[in-house]
Amino acid sequence: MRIVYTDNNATTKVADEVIEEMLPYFGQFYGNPSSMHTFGDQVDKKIKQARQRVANFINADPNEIIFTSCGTESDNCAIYSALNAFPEKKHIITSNVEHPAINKLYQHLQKKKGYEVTFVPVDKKGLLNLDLLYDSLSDNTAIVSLMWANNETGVLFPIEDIAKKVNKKGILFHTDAVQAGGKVPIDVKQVGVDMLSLSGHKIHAPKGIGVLYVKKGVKFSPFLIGGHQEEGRRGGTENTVSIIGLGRACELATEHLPVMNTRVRELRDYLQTRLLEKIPCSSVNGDLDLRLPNTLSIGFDAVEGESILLLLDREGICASSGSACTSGSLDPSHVLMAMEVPFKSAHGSIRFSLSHYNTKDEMDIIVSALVPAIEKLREMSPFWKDGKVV
Amino acid sequence: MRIVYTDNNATTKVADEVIEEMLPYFGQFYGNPSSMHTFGDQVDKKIKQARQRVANFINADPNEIIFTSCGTESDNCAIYSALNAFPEKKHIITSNVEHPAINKLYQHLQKKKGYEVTFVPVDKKGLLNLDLLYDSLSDNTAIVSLMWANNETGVLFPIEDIAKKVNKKGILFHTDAVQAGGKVPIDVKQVGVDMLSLSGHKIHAPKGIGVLYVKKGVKFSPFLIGGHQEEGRRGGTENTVSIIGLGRACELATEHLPVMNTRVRELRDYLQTRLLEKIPCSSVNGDLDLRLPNTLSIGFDAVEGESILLLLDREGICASSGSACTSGSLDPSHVLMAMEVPFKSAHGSIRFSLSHYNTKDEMDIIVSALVPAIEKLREMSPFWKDGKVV
Amino acid sequence: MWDYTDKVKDHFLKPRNVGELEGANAVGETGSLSCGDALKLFLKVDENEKIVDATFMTFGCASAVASSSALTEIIKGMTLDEASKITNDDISDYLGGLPKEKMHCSVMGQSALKKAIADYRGIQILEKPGEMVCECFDVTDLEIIEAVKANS
Ligand SMILES: Cc1ncc(COP(=O)(O)O)c(C=O)c1O
Ligand SMILES: Cc1ncc(COP(=O)(O)O)c(C=O)c1O
Ligand code: FES
Ligand code: FES
Repeated sequence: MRIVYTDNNATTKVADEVIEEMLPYFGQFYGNPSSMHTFGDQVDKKIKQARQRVANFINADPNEIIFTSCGTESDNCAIYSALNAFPEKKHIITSNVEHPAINKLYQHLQKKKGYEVTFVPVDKKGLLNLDLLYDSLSDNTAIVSLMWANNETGVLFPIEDIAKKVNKKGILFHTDAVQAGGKVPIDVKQVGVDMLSLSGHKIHAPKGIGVLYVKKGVKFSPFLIGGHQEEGRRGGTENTVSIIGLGRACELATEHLPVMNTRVRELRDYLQTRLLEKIPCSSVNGDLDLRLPNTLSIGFDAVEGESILLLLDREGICASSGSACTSGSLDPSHVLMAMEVPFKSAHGSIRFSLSHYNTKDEMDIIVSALVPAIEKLREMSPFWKDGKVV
Repeated sequence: MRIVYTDNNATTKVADEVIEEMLPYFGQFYGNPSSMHTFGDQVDKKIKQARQRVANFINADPNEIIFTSCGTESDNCAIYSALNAFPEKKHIITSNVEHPAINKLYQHLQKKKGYEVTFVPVDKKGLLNLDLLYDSLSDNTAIVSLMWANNETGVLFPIEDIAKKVNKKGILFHTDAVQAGGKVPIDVKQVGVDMLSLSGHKIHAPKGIGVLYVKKGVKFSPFLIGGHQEEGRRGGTENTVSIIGLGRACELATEHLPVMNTRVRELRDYLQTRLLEKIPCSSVNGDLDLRLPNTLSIGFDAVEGESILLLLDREGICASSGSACTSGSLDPSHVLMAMEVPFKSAHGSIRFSLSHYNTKDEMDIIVSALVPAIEKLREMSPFWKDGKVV
Repeated sequence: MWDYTDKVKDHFLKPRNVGELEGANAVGETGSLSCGDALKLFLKVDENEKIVDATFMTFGCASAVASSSALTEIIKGMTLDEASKITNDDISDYLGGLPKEKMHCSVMGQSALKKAIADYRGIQILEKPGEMVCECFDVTDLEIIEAVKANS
C-alpha cells in the first residue's frame, strides 16, 4: 500500500543523502576517533566536519556544539547543568505545554528534589502568558526553559524577546528547539539563548542523535560522566555514524528551509482549508499565524482520536493524536488540556505534520479518507445528532 | 595500504550482517515505534525482536533489557539508580582499575556529592584484592560496581563469586561487562548480578548504543527523564536502527563465542609468544590465565608508547596504548599504575585486541613491524644500552 | 500501537447494530465526553424479559467500539437474567482478547448493560459500599481494590 507519511513531528525519514554520507563509516571507516592511529583519526576529522556543519546550521561556533544521544538527553543535560552551576538557586521556570523531556523532568525536580517550579500557562491559542513569565523571574531562579515550537500544535514562542528579558536578569535561558530545527531559521547569536536542544531524527538524520548548544562562557557541568570525549563535556564513545549523518542533515535542512516556508506551508494550508470546508464542526488548535509551517492540529467534535487514526491507517495515512511519546497513555494531550480546548474536540484532535517530501496529491488522499471516516464515526457517536454536537 | 586492525577493545567493525539488518530502517521503515499507525508499529515489532535477541545473549528476560546510548550511559544510569534507591546510604565501592565511565563518576560522587568511596586495589597481576573488597562492605554501602573484564589488560574479575557475596549482604551489585560481552559467556541468571552494562560497538554493532540489564525486582529509577519509552525507564525516541543492529550483533556474538575462545585465543597467544621471543625486555601485563582471549597488553622497556604506535601506524597497524578514551591524555594508564607496572615498561605498553576478523598472517605482519620499531626506538633511548635497560 | 485481534478490527471497522433503536424499552448510558469514552446501549425487551434487539452508540477508541458491537451481538436473544451475568471478560473473550491497557474499554459495555437492565426493571442502582472514584463507569475504590486482587 502507498504510505502517506504526515507524522514528521514524531520522526522523519532519513534522507538518502544522509544515508550515503553515513554508510562508509559502519564497516569501512569504523575506527574510534580517539585512537592514536590514522585509521581512527580520519573518523575524527569527519566528526570535526560534522560539528562545523551543525554549528553553521544555527550560527554557533563548533566548540559550542555538544553531541548527545537525543533531544531528551540534551534537555535533561541543560537543566541539570544549570542546577549544578547554581546549587543555591531552588526555583525553575517552564511552560505548561512542554515536551515530556522537560515537563516530566521538572515534575521530578519538584516532587523529588525540592525545587519550586513555575509552569507558566498558555492561553486558548497556545500562546505564552508573558506577563506571568516575567513576573515569576526571581533571584532564586536557576533556569528558564521554554520550547521554541510546540510539537503538537506547532505554536511558536517568542524566544528572542524572552531570551533578552531573562538574560537581563542574569538568569540562564534554555530553549528546546527540537521542533523548530529545519522549520524556522535558528541563529543563536541573534537570539542570544544560553543553551539550545536539537534532535537529529526530526530533520532527516537518524534517531538517537541530539545536540546541545552551550554558549561560550556559560558554565557547564556534564551529565554523562566518563571519557574525555566532547572535550570532557559528554562521556561515551562518539556515535560517529549518526554524528556524520547529522552534519549532512543540517546542511540539507538549511537548503530546504525556504521550501518549508513556501511549498510545505502551502500544502499545510491547503489541507487545513479543505478539511475545515468539508468537515463540519472542525477547528484548528493553536494560533494560526505564530505556528510552524508544517504542522496542523485539527479537532473534530464528537469523535475520538484513536478511532480516526485507525481508519486513516487503513488507507496508509500516518498521522498522530497528541505526541508519539504519550500515545501509550489514554489521557487527552496535556498540551490541548493546557489550552483549554473543549473536551468535545480535544479527544478528536489529529496532528498532521508535513515535510518537503509531501505532495499535493497526498493532501487530497488525506481529505478523501478523512471525510468519510469522520462521518462514519459520528454516525455511531452518542454525542452527534442531525449534523451537530448534542 | 592494508589495515591490520587490532584495536577491537577500543571499537569494532560493524559486521556486514548487522549493516544489512539495519539498512531498511533508515529510509524505508523509518516510523516512530510509539506511533499509532502500522508504519510505526512494524518498527516496534522489530525492536521487540531485537530486545529478545539481546536478552537471549545474556540469558535475561526481554523486559530486563533497557536500551541506552552507550556503555557509559549504562554505567552512569546503574550507579545513579542505586543511589536513588537507597538515598540514605552514602558509601559506594569499586576497583581502582575501572573504565572512566565508572571511575570518573565515582570520583565526582566523592568530590561533589559527599559519598565515601572505596577503590579496592588490584595486585601486580591486575587481580582484585577480594579480602579488602569483602571487608569494605557495610550497612552504609549503596552499591558495588566492578568490571567483568578490564579493557586494557583483559584481566577478568570473579564476578559470580563476588555477586553472591555482595548479594548475601543485601547490597546491590553492578558489573560493567562492556569488554566481557562477546568474549566470555554471560549468563545473568547464573551469575546473579543486579545490573550489567553492555556496549554495542564492542561487539560489531554501531557506536552509540548500549544496554543496561536490570534484574527483575531491582528497584530502578530512570536517568534520562522524558517520554514513556523503555516502559518509562529511559526517555527519548528509540535509536531504532542501532537497536535493530545490536539485536543482530548479539546473535552473531553468540555464534562467534566458540571461535573467540579457540582461533582468536590462539592468534593472541601466537602473537604474544612471538613478541616475547623476538623482543628482549618485554613482558605481558596482567594475569596470563584470568584474561580475555583476545587481549594482549605488552610492555617494552625503555621506549614510549606513542612512538611505538606511530611507527606501527605507518605500517597500517592499529593498536593502542592505554584505552582509547584516555589516549587524549599524556599520563600513563591508571590501570597499569594501579598494577604497579614499573615505569620503564608501563610507558612502553601496547594493547593488541583481536577479533574473529583477524588472521595469522596479520599477526606476522605485526611481529615484522614491531621488532624493528622497538629496536629503532631503543637505539635512541637514553635508558637503553648494550641490549638492556640502564 | 495496540495489538488488536482480527475480531476486534472487524468489529471496529464493521460495527454491528449501530444507531438508536426504534422502540427501545431499555437504555443504559455510561461515560462522558470529558473522559473521552462514552457508550449508549439500547435494548428491546419482550414480555418474557428476552432481549430481542440491541443497538449501541459509542464515542471512544477502537476497543470501545468493538466491545460495544460485540456486546450487542452477545446479548441478543438472551434473557435479562442471562445478560446480567455478562462481564467485561466475556466481551473481551468474544473478541479474542484485548490489550491489557485496553481492558477498561470493555468495562464500559458491562456497565452500560447493567444500567439498561436496571432501567427496564425500573430500579435504582443501589448505593455501593466504598468511595465513588469514577462517575462515568460507576466504579468505587473498593471495586478497584477487588479488581487488582482478582487480576494479580
Ligand atoms: C570497560 C568499559 N566500560 C565502559 C566503556 C564505555 O562504553 P561506551 O564507549 O559505549 O560509552 C568502555 C569502552 O569505551 C569500556 O571498555
Ligand atoms: C519538542 C520536543 N522536545 C524533545 C523531544 C525529544 O527528542 P528525542 O525523541 O530525540 O529525545 C521531542 C520529540 O520527541 C520534541 O518534539
Ligand atoms: S474507550 Fe477510551 S481508550 Fe478505549
Ligand atoms: S472515566 Fe469518567 S470519571 Fe472515570
